[in-house]
Amino acid sequence: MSENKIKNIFRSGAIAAEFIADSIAKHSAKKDIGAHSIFLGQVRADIINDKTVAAIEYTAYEEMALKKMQEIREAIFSKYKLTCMHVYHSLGVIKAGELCLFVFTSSPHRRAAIDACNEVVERIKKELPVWGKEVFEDETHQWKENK
Amino acid sequence: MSENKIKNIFRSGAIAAEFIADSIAKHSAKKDIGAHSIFLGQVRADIINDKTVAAIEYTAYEEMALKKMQEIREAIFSKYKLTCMHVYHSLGVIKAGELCLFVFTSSPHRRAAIDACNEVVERIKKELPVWGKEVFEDETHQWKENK
Amino acid sequence: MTINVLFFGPLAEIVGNAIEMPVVSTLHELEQKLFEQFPLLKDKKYALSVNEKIVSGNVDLEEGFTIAFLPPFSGG
Amino acid sequence: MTINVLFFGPLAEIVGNAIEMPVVSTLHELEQKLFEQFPLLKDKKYALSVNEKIVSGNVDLEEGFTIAFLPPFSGG
Repeated sequence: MSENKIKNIFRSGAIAAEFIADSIAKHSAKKDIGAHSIFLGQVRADIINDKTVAAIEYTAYEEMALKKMQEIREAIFSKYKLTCMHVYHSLGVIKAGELCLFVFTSSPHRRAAIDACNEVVERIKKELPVWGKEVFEDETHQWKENK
Repeated sequence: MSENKIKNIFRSGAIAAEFIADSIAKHSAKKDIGAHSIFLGQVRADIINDKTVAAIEYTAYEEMALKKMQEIREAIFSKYKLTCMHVYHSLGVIKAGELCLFVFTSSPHRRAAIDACNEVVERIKKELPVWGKEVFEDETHQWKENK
Repeated sequence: MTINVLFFGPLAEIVGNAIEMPVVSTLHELEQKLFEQFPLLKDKKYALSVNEKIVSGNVDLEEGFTIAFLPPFSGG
Repeated sequence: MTINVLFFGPLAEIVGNAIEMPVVSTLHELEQKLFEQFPLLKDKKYALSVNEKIVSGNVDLEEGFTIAFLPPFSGG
Protein backbone atom coordinates (compact mmCIF):
# COMPACT_ATOMS: atom_id res chain seq x y z
CA MET A 1 0.00 0.00 0.00
CA SER A 2 1.44 3.32 -1.11
CA GLU A 3 0.51 5.00 2.17
CA ASN A 4 2.86 2.73 4.09
CA LYS A 5 6.10 3.64 2.34
CA ILE A 6 8.04 6.44 4.05
CA LYS A 7 8.04 9.43 1.72
CA ASN A 8 10.43 12.33 1.81
CA ILE A 9 8.30 15.42 2.24
CA PHE A 10 11.26 17.81 2.29
CA ARG A 11 12.29 19.90 -0.67
CA SER A 12 15.27 22.19 -0.86
CA GLY A 13 14.08 25.71 -1.57
CA ALA A 14 10.67 27.15 -2.36
CA ILE A 15 7.78 25.18 -3.86
CA ALA A 16 7.13 26.34 -7.43
CA ALA A 17 3.63 26.99 -8.78
CA GLU A 18 4.49 24.75 -11.78
CA PHE A 19 5.25 21.88 -9.40
CA ILE A 20 1.78 22.31 -7.91
CA ALA A 21 0.24 22.39 -11.39
CA ASP A 22 2.02 19.16 -12.36
CA SER A 23 0.84 17.53 -9.19
CA ILE A 24 -2.77 18.56 -9.88
CA ALA A 25 -2.60 17.50 -13.53
CA LYS A 26 -1.39 14.00 -12.61
CA HIS A 27 -4.67 13.37 -10.81
CA SER A 28 -6.81 13.64 -13.94
CA ALA A 29 -6.14 9.93 -14.52
CA LYS A 30 -7.80 9.05 -11.19
CA LYS A 31 -11.40 9.12 -12.26
CA ASP A 32 -12.92 8.35 -8.86
CA ILE A 33 -11.70 11.68 -7.47
CA GLY A 34 -14.39 14.34 -7.11
CA ALA A 35 -12.65 16.83 -4.83
CA HIS A 36 -9.17 18.14 -4.15
CA SER A 37 -8.25 20.29 -1.17
CA ILE A 38 -4.95 22.16 -1.19
CA PHE A 39 -3.24 24.19 1.48
CA LEU A 40 -0.26 26.39 0.66
CA GLY A 41 1.93 28.16 3.19
CA GLN A 42 3.53 31.38 1.96
CA VAL A 43 6.29 33.32 3.72
CA ARG A 44 4.97 36.66 5.00
CA ALA A 45 7.03 39.85 5.04
CA ASP A 46 5.98 40.52 8.65
CA ILE A 47 7.13 43.73 10.26
CA ILE A 48 8.45 43.09 13.77
CA ASN A 49 9.84 46.01 15.79
CA ASP A 50 10.22 48.06 12.60
CA LYS A 51 12.17 45.33 10.84
CA THR A 52 10.79 43.46 7.84
CA VAL A 53 11.10 39.70 7.42
CA ALA A 54 12.97 39.07 4.17
CA ALA A 55 12.95 35.26 4.35
CA ILE A 56 12.46 32.25 6.60
CA GLU A 57 15.21 29.68 6.81
CA TYR A 58 13.78 26.25 7.58
CA THR A 59 15.66 23.40 9.21
CA ALA A 60 14.31 20.08 10.45
CA TYR A 61 15.20 16.97 12.40
CA GLU A 62 14.57 15.15 9.16
CA GLU A 63 14.63 11.49 10.23
CA MET A 64 12.25 12.14 13.09
CA ALA A 65 10.01 14.42 11.02
CA LEU A 66 9.63 11.80 8.28
CA LYS A 67 8.70 9.11 10.80
CA LYS A 68 6.17 11.43 12.44
CA MET A 69 4.76 12.41 9.05
CA GLN A 70 4.35 8.73 8.22
CA GLU A 71 2.43 8.26 11.47
CA ILE A 72 0.21 11.23 10.58
CA ARG A 73 -0.32 9.86 7.06
CA GLU A 74 -1.45 6.49 8.37
CA ALA A 75 -3.78 8.07 10.91
CA ILE A 76 -5.32 10.30 8.24
CA PHE A 77 -5.81 7.43 5.80
CA SER A 78 -7.56 5.35 8.43
CA LYS A 79 -9.77 8.27 9.50
CA TYR A 80 -10.77 9.66 6.10
CA LYS A 81 -11.79 8.00 2.83
CA LEU A 82 -8.99 9.57 0.78
CA THR A 83 -7.85 8.65 -2.69
CA CYS A 84 -4.45 10.25 -2.15
CA MET A 85 -2.46 12.71 -0.12
CA HIS A 86 0.76 14.60 -0.85
CA VAL A 87 2.81 16.78 1.47
CA TYR A 88 5.85 18.91 0.65
CA HIS A 89 7.73 21.16 3.06
CA SER A 90 10.60 23.43 2.09
CA LEU A 91 13.98 23.48 3.79
CA GLY A 92 16.56 26.23 3.45
CA VAL A 93 16.00 29.92 2.77
CA ILE A 94 12.51 30.76 1.48
CA LYS A 95 11.97 34.40 0.57
CA ALA A 96 8.89 36.42 1.48
CA GLY A 97 6.17 35.72 -1.10
CA GLU A 98 7.49 32.22 -1.84
CA LEU A 99 5.70 28.98 -0.93
CA CYS A 100 7.07 26.76 1.85
CA LEU A 101 4.29 24.20 2.44
CA PHE A 102 2.04 22.25 0.04
CA VAL A 103 -0.58 19.87 1.40
CA PHE A 104 -2.80 18.16 -1.17
CA THR A 105 -5.64 15.71 -0.41
CA SER A 106 -8.07 14.11 -2.86
CA SER A 107 -11.21 12.05 -2.37
CA PRO A 108 -14.43 11.07 -4.13
CA HIS A 109 -16.44 13.59 -2.08
CA ARG A 110 -15.43 16.97 -0.72
CA ARG A 111 -15.86 16.46 3.04
CA ALA A 112 -13.05 13.89 3.34
CA ALA A 113 -10.59 15.91 1.23
CA ILE A 114 -11.29 19.19 3.05
CA ASP A 115 -11.30 17.77 6.59
CA ALA A 116 -8.19 15.67 6.00
CA CYS A 117 -6.27 18.60 4.51
CA ASN A 118 -7.18 20.78 7.46
CA GLU A 119 -6.16 18.13 10.00
CA VAL A 120 -2.85 17.41 8.23
CA VAL A 121 -1.93 21.11 8.24
CA GLU A 122 -2.68 21.41 11.96
CA ARG A 123 -0.68 18.30 12.78
CA ILE A 124 2.29 19.39 10.65
CA LYS A 125 2.48 22.72 12.46
CA LYS A 126 2.12 21.14 15.87
CA GLU A 127 4.00 17.85 15.59
CA LEU A 128 6.77 18.05 13.00
CA PRO A 129 10.24 18.92 14.31
CA VAL A 130 10.79 21.78 11.88
CA TRP A 131 12.08 25.23 12.74
CA GLY A 132 11.74 28.53 10.93
CA LYS A 133 14.26 31.29 11.44
CA GLU A 134 12.85 34.67 10.41
CA VAL A 135 15.65 36.56 8.70
CA PHE A 136 15.17 40.32 8.58
CA GLU A 137 16.30 42.63 5.81
CA ASP A 138 19.25 43.77 7.99
CA GLU A 139 20.32 40.11 8.32
CA THR A 140 19.49 39.83 12.01
CA HIS A 141 17.05 37.04 12.85
CA GLN A 142 14.57 35.63 15.33
CA TRP A 143 13.09 32.15 15.72
CA LYS A 144 9.45 31.60 14.85
CA GLU A 145 7.13 29.80 17.22
CA ASN A 146 3.88 28.24 16.02
CA LYS A 147 0.70 29.20 17.82
CA MET B 1 -13.01 48.07 -3.55
CA SER B 2 -12.25 45.10 -5.75
CA GLU B 3 -14.68 42.86 -3.88
CA ASN B 4 -17.61 45.05 -4.92
CA LYS B 5 -17.22 44.71 -8.67
CA ILE B 6 -19.27 41.87 -10.18
CA LYS B 7 -16.84 39.28 -11.49
CA ASN B 8 -17.61 36.64 -14.05
CA ILE B 9 -16.84 33.32 -12.40
CA PHE B 10 -17.86 31.25 -15.44
CA ARG B 11 -15.35 29.72 -17.82
CA SER B 12 -16.16 27.80 -20.94
CA GLY B 13 -14.71 24.31 -20.64
CA ALA B 14 -12.47 22.67 -18.05
CA ILE B 15 -10.14 24.55 -15.71
CA ALA B 16 -6.52 23.87 -16.68
CA ALA B 17 -3.82 23.11 -14.10
CA GLU B 18 -1.65 25.82 -15.69
CA PHE B 19 -4.40 28.37 -15.06
CA ILE B 20 -4.33 27.40 -11.38
CA ALA B 21 -0.53 27.67 -11.32
CA ASP B 22 -0.67 31.17 -12.85
CA SER B 23 -3.26 32.20 -10.31
CA ILE B 24 -1.08 30.93 -7.44
CA ALA B 25 2.09 32.53 -8.85
CA LYS B 26 0.42 35.96 -9.09
CA HIS B 27 0.04 36.01 -5.31
CA SER B 28 3.77 35.99 -4.60
CA ALA B 29 3.68 39.79 -4.90
CA LYS B 30 1.23 40.01 -1.98
CA LYS B 31 3.65 39.75 0.89
CA ASP B 32 1.08 39.85 3.69
CA ILE B 33 -0.35 36.48 2.62
CA GLY B 34 0.66 33.56 4.82
CA ALA B 35 -1.88 30.94 3.75
CA HIS B 36 -3.78 29.88 0.65
CA SER B 37 -6.65 27.43 0.64
CA ILE B 38 -7.76 25.89 -2.65
CA PHE B 39 -10.70 23.68 -3.48
CA LEU B 40 -10.92 21.92 -6.84
CA GLY B 41 -13.93 20.02 -8.10
CA GLN B 42 -13.13 17.19 -10.53
CA VAL B 43 -15.67 15.29 -12.64
CA ARG B 44 -15.98 11.69 -11.43
CA ALA B 45 -16.52 8.73 -13.76
CA ASP B 46 -19.33 7.46 -11.51
CA ILE B 47 -20.96 4.16 -12.42
CA ILE B 48 -24.75 4.41 -12.17
CA ASN B 49 -26.86 1.37 -13.09
CA ASP B 50 -23.89 -0.14 -14.96
CA LYS B 51 -23.34 2.99 -17.01
CA THR B 52 -20.23 5.14 -16.63
CA VAL B 53 -20.34 8.94 -16.52
CA ALA B 54 -18.19 10.22 -19.39
CA ALA B 55 -18.72 13.94 -18.75
CA ILE B 56 -20.86 16.51 -16.99
CA GLU B 57 -22.42 19.27 -19.04
CA TYR B 58 -22.88 22.40 -16.93
CA THR B 59 -25.39 25.15 -17.61
CA ALA B 60 -26.30 28.11 -15.42
CA TYR B 61 -28.73 30.96 -15.03
CA GLU B 62 -25.71 33.17 -15.42
CA GLU B 63 -27.05 36.63 -14.52
CA MET B 64 -28.66 35.33 -11.35
CA ALA B 65 -25.65 33.18 -10.43
CA LEU B 66 -23.24 36.11 -10.76
CA LYS B 67 -25.44 38.30 -8.56
CA LYS B 68 -25.70 35.54 -5.97
CA MET B 69 -21.94 34.93 -6.11
CA GLN B 70 -21.37 38.63 -5.51
CA GLU B 71 -23.62 38.43 -2.45
CA ILE B 72 -21.63 35.43 -1.20
CA ARG B 73 -18.33 37.23 -1.88
CA GLU B 74 -19.40 40.25 0.15
CA ALA B 75 -20.64 38.10 3.03
CA ILE B 76 -17.36 36.14 3.08
CA PHE B 77 -15.22 39.29 3.00
CA SER B 78 -17.12 40.77 5.92
CA LYS B 79 -16.93 37.53 7.91
CA TYR B 80 -13.28 36.57 7.32
CA LYS B 81 -10.07 38.59 7.22
CA LEU B 82 -9.17 37.61 3.65
CA THR B 83 -6.55 39.14 1.40
CA CYS B 84 -8.24 37.82 -1.71
CA MET B 85 -10.66 35.29 -3.11
CA HIS B 86 -11.09 33.85 -6.59
CA VAL B 87 -13.83 31.56 -7.89
CA TYR B 88 -14.08 29.88 -11.30
CA HIS B 89 -16.82 27.50 -12.40
CA SER B 90 -16.87 25.68 -15.73
CA LEU B 91 -19.76 25.72 -18.17
CA GLY B 92 -20.20 23.29 -21.06
CA VAL B 93 -19.02 19.72 -21.35
CA ILE B 94 -16.36 18.74 -18.78
CA LYS B 95 -14.96 15.23 -19.20
CA ALA B 96 -14.35 12.81 -16.32
CA GLY B 97 -10.99 13.62 -14.73
CA GLU B 98 -11.18 17.30 -15.69
CA LEU B 99 -11.61 20.17 -13.24
CA CYS B 100 -14.90 22.08 -13.09
CA LEU B 101 -14.58 24.27 -9.96
CA PHE B 102 -11.69 26.30 -8.56
CA VAL B 103 -12.10 28.20 -5.29
CA PHE B 104 -9.04 30.05 -4.01
CA THR B 105 -8.83 32.07 -0.78
CA SER B 106 -5.79 33.77 0.74
CA SER B 107 -5.17 35.42 4.09
CA PRO B 108 -2.37 36.33 6.49
CA HIS B 109 -3.18 33.36 8.75
CA ARG B 110 -4.49 29.93 7.84
CA ARG B 111 -7.79 29.83 9.76
CA ALA B 112 -9.45 32.57 7.69
CA ALA B 113 -8.32 31.14 4.34
CA ILE B 114 -9.39 27.58 5.20
CA ASP B 115 -12.73 28.45 6.78
CA ALA B 116 -13.65 30.92 4.03
CA CYS B 117 -12.78 28.43 1.27
CA ASN B 118 -14.89 25.78 2.93
CA GLU B 119 -17.87 28.11 3.34
CA VAL B 120 -17.65 29.38 -0.23
CA VAL B 121 -17.67 25.84 -1.62
CA GLU B 122 -20.73 24.92 0.45
CA ARG B 123 -22.59 28.05 -0.59
CA ILE B 124 -21.72 27.57 -4.28
CA LYS B 125 -23.12 24.05 -4.24
CA LYS B 126 -26.25 25.09 -2.38
CA GLU B 127 -27.06 28.54 -3.70
CA LEU B 128 -25.80 29.00 -7.26
CA PRO B 129 -28.30 28.29 -10.05
CA VAL B 130 -26.02 25.89 -11.91
CA TRP B 131 -27.00 22.48 -13.27
CA GLY B 132 -24.91 19.48 -14.13
CA LYS B 133 -26.08 16.91 -16.64
CA GLU B 134 -24.26 13.61 -16.24
CA VAL B 135 -23.65 12.27 -19.73
CA PHE B 136 -22.97 8.54 -19.89
CA GLU B 137 -20.67 6.80 -22.32
CA ASP B 138 -23.72 5.63 -24.33
CA GLU B 139 -24.81 9.32 -24.65
CA THR B 140 -27.86 8.93 -22.42
CA HIS B 141 -27.94 11.33 -19.48
CA GLN B 142 -29.33 12.11 -16.06
CA TRP B 143 -29.44 15.32 -14.05
CA LYS B 144 -27.25 15.65 -10.98
CA GLU B 145 -28.64 16.84 -7.69
CA ASN B 146 -26.40 18.24 -4.95
CA LYS B 147 -26.65 16.71 -1.51
CA MET C 1 -47.58 43.41 -22.17
CA THR C 2 -45.48 40.28 -21.78
CA ILE C 3 -43.36 38.46 -19.24
CA ASN C 4 -40.32 36.27 -19.84
CA VAL C 5 -40.31 32.79 -18.40
CA LEU C 6 -37.04 30.82 -18.26
CA PHE C 7 -36.51 27.09 -17.68
CA PHE C 8 -33.28 25.38 -16.73
CA GLY C 9 -31.81 21.91 -16.48
CA PRO C 10 -34.36 19.08 -16.73
CA LEU C 11 -37.23 21.61 -16.96
CA ALA C 12 -35.79 23.05 -20.17
CA GLU C 13 -36.11 19.55 -21.63
CA ILE C 14 -39.88 19.74 -21.05
CA VAL C 15 -40.66 23.35 -21.94
CA GLY C 16 -37.63 24.75 -23.77
CA ASN C 17 -35.21 27.39 -22.53
CA ALA C 18 -37.49 30.39 -22.54
CA ILE C 19 -40.97 31.54 -23.48
CA GLU C 20 -42.36 35.02 -23.76
CA MET C 21 -46.04 35.12 -22.81
CA PRO C 22 -48.78 37.63 -22.06
CA VAL C 23 -48.53 38.98 -18.53
CA VAL C 24 -50.62 37.20 -15.90
CA SER C 25 -51.37 38.77 -12.55
CA THR C 26 -49.66 36.34 -10.14
CA LEU C 27 -47.06 33.62 -9.97
CA HIS C 28 -49.67 31.01 -9.05
CA GLU C 29 -51.69 31.93 -12.11
CA LEU C 30 -48.56 31.55 -14.22
CA GLU C 31 -47.87 28.11 -12.79
CA GLN C 32 -51.47 27.00 -13.45
CA LYS C 33 -51.27 28.16 -17.06
CA LEU C 34 -47.99 26.35 -17.61
CA PHE C 35 -49.24 23.15 -15.94
CA GLU C 36 -52.12 23.06 -18.43
CA GLN C 37 -49.76 23.49 -21.35
CA PHE C 38 -46.95 21.27 -19.99
CA PRO C 39 -48.48 18.64 -17.66
CA LEU C 40 -45.05 17.06 -17.02
CA LEU C 41 -43.96 20.26 -15.27
CA LYS C 42 -46.44 19.70 -12.45
CA ASP C 43 -44.58 16.79 -10.85
CA LYS C 44 -41.19 18.42 -10.97
CA LYS C 45 -39.29 19.87 -8.04
CA TYR C 46 -38.31 23.50 -8.58
CA ALA C 47 -37.85 26.88 -6.97
CA LEU C 48 -39.04 30.11 -8.60
CA SER C 49 -37.22 33.35 -9.11
CA VAL C 50 -38.69 36.71 -10.06
CA ASN C 51 -36.21 39.15 -11.57
CA GLU C 52 -33.29 36.99 -10.43
CA LYS C 53 -34.40 36.68 -6.82
CA ILE C 54 -35.73 33.45 -5.34
CA VAL C 55 -39.29 33.99 -4.09
CA SER C 56 -41.61 31.92 -1.96
CA GLY C 57 -45.41 32.03 -1.87
CA ASN C 58 -47.45 33.98 -4.36
CA VAL C 59 -46.09 37.12 -6.01
CA ASP C 60 -47.75 39.77 -8.16
CA LEU C 61 -46.34 39.96 -11.65
CA GLU C 62 -45.91 42.96 -13.89
CA GLU C 63 -45.05 43.56 -17.49
CA GLY C 64 -41.40 42.93 -18.29
CA PHE C 65 -40.79 40.70 -15.28
CA THR C 66 -38.53 37.67 -15.73
CA ILE C 67 -39.63 34.51 -13.98
CA ALA C 68 -37.40 31.44 -13.83
CA PHE C 69 -38.21 27.82 -12.99
CA LEU C 70 -35.15 26.48 -11.16
CA PRO C 71 -34.75 22.73 -10.61
CA PRO C 72 -32.49 21.60 -7.72
CA PHE C 73 -29.01 23.06 -8.17
CA SER C 74 -26.10 20.81 -8.98
CA GLY C 75 -23.13 23.07 -9.60
CA GLY C 76 -19.62 22.63 -8.28
CA MET D 1 30.47 3.97 25.02
CA THR D 2 28.97 7.19 23.67
CA ILE D 3 25.61 8.81 22.99
CA ASN D 4 24.74 11.36 20.31
CA VAL D 5 23.08 14.57 21.34
CA LEU D 6 21.45 16.80 18.73
CA PHE D 7 20.36 20.43 19.03
CA PHE D 8 18.04 22.30 16.70
CA GLY D 9 16.89 25.82 15.95
CA PRO D 10 17.86 28.38 18.62
CA LEU D 11 19.46 25.65 20.76
CA ALA D 12 21.96 24.84 18.02
CA GLU D 13 23.07 28.47 18.26
CA ILE D 14 24.07 27.83 21.89
CA VAL D 15 25.53 24.34 21.71
CA GLY D 16 26.14 23.51 18.06
CA ASN D 17 24.28 20.99 15.93
CA ALA D 18 25.50 17.81 17.58
CA ILE D 19 27.85 16.47 20.22
CA GLU D 20 29.01 12.94 20.85
CA MET D 21 29.62 12.36 24.56
CA PRO D 22 30.29 9.51 26.97
CA VAL D 23 27.11 7.68 27.89
CA VAL D 24 25.35 8.86 31.08
CA SER D 25 22.76 6.75 32.85
CA THR D 26 19.65 8.95 32.55
CA LEU D 27 18.19 11.84 30.64
CA HIS D 28 18.14 14.04 33.77
CA GLU D 29 21.82 13.38 34.29
CA LEU D 30 22.46 14.37 30.68
CA GLU D 31 20.54 17.61 31.12
CA GLN D 32 22.48 18.47 34.31
CA LYS D 33 25.78 17.86 32.55
CA LEU D 34 24.81 20.03 29.61
CA PHE D 35 23.48 22.83 31.86
CA GLU D 36 26.89 23.01 33.56
CA GLN D 37 28.66 23.22 30.23
CA PHE D 38 26.08 25.48 28.49
CA PRO D 39 24.33 27.57 31.17
CA LEU D 40 22.20 29.37 28.53
CA LEU D 41 20.47 26.09 27.74
CA LYS D 42 18.85 25.98 31.16
CA ASP D 43 16.38 28.79 30.53
CA LYS D 44 15.28 27.52 27.14
CA LYS D 45 11.98 25.86 26.33
CA TYR D 46 12.42 22.46 24.70
CA ALA D 47 11.10 18.92 24.40
CA LEU D 48 13.37 15.88 24.38
CA SER D 49 13.43 12.94 22.05
CA VAL D 50 15.22 9.64 22.55
CA ASN D 51 15.84 7.69 19.35
CA GLU D 52 13.43 9.92 17.44
CA LYS D 53 10.54 9.59 19.87
CA ILE D 54 9.42 12.42 22.13
CA VAL D 55 9.74 11.37 25.78
CA SER D 56 8.56 12.89 29.03
CA GLY D 57 10.00 12.41 32.49
CA ASN D 58 13.26 10.64 33.10
CA VAL D 59 14.52 7.91 30.76
CA ASP D 60 17.41 5.46 31.07
CA LEU D 61 20.05 5.94 28.41
CA GLU D 62 22.21 3.34 26.73
CA GLU D 63 25.20 3.38 24.47
CA GLY D 64 24.42 4.47 20.95
CA PHE D 65 21.18 6.28 21.84
CA THR D 66 20.41 9.53 20.06
CA ILE D 67 18.95 12.29 22.18
CA ALA D 68 17.62 15.51 20.68
CA PHE D 69 16.82 18.87 22.26
CA LEU D 70 13.82 20.21 20.38
CA PRO D 71 12.80 23.86 20.79
CA PRO D 72 9.15 24.76 20.02
CA PHE D 73 8.30 23.73 16.47
CA SER D 74 7.67 26.34 13.83
CA GLY D 75 7.26 24.49 10.56
CA GLY D 76 4.60 25.08 7.91
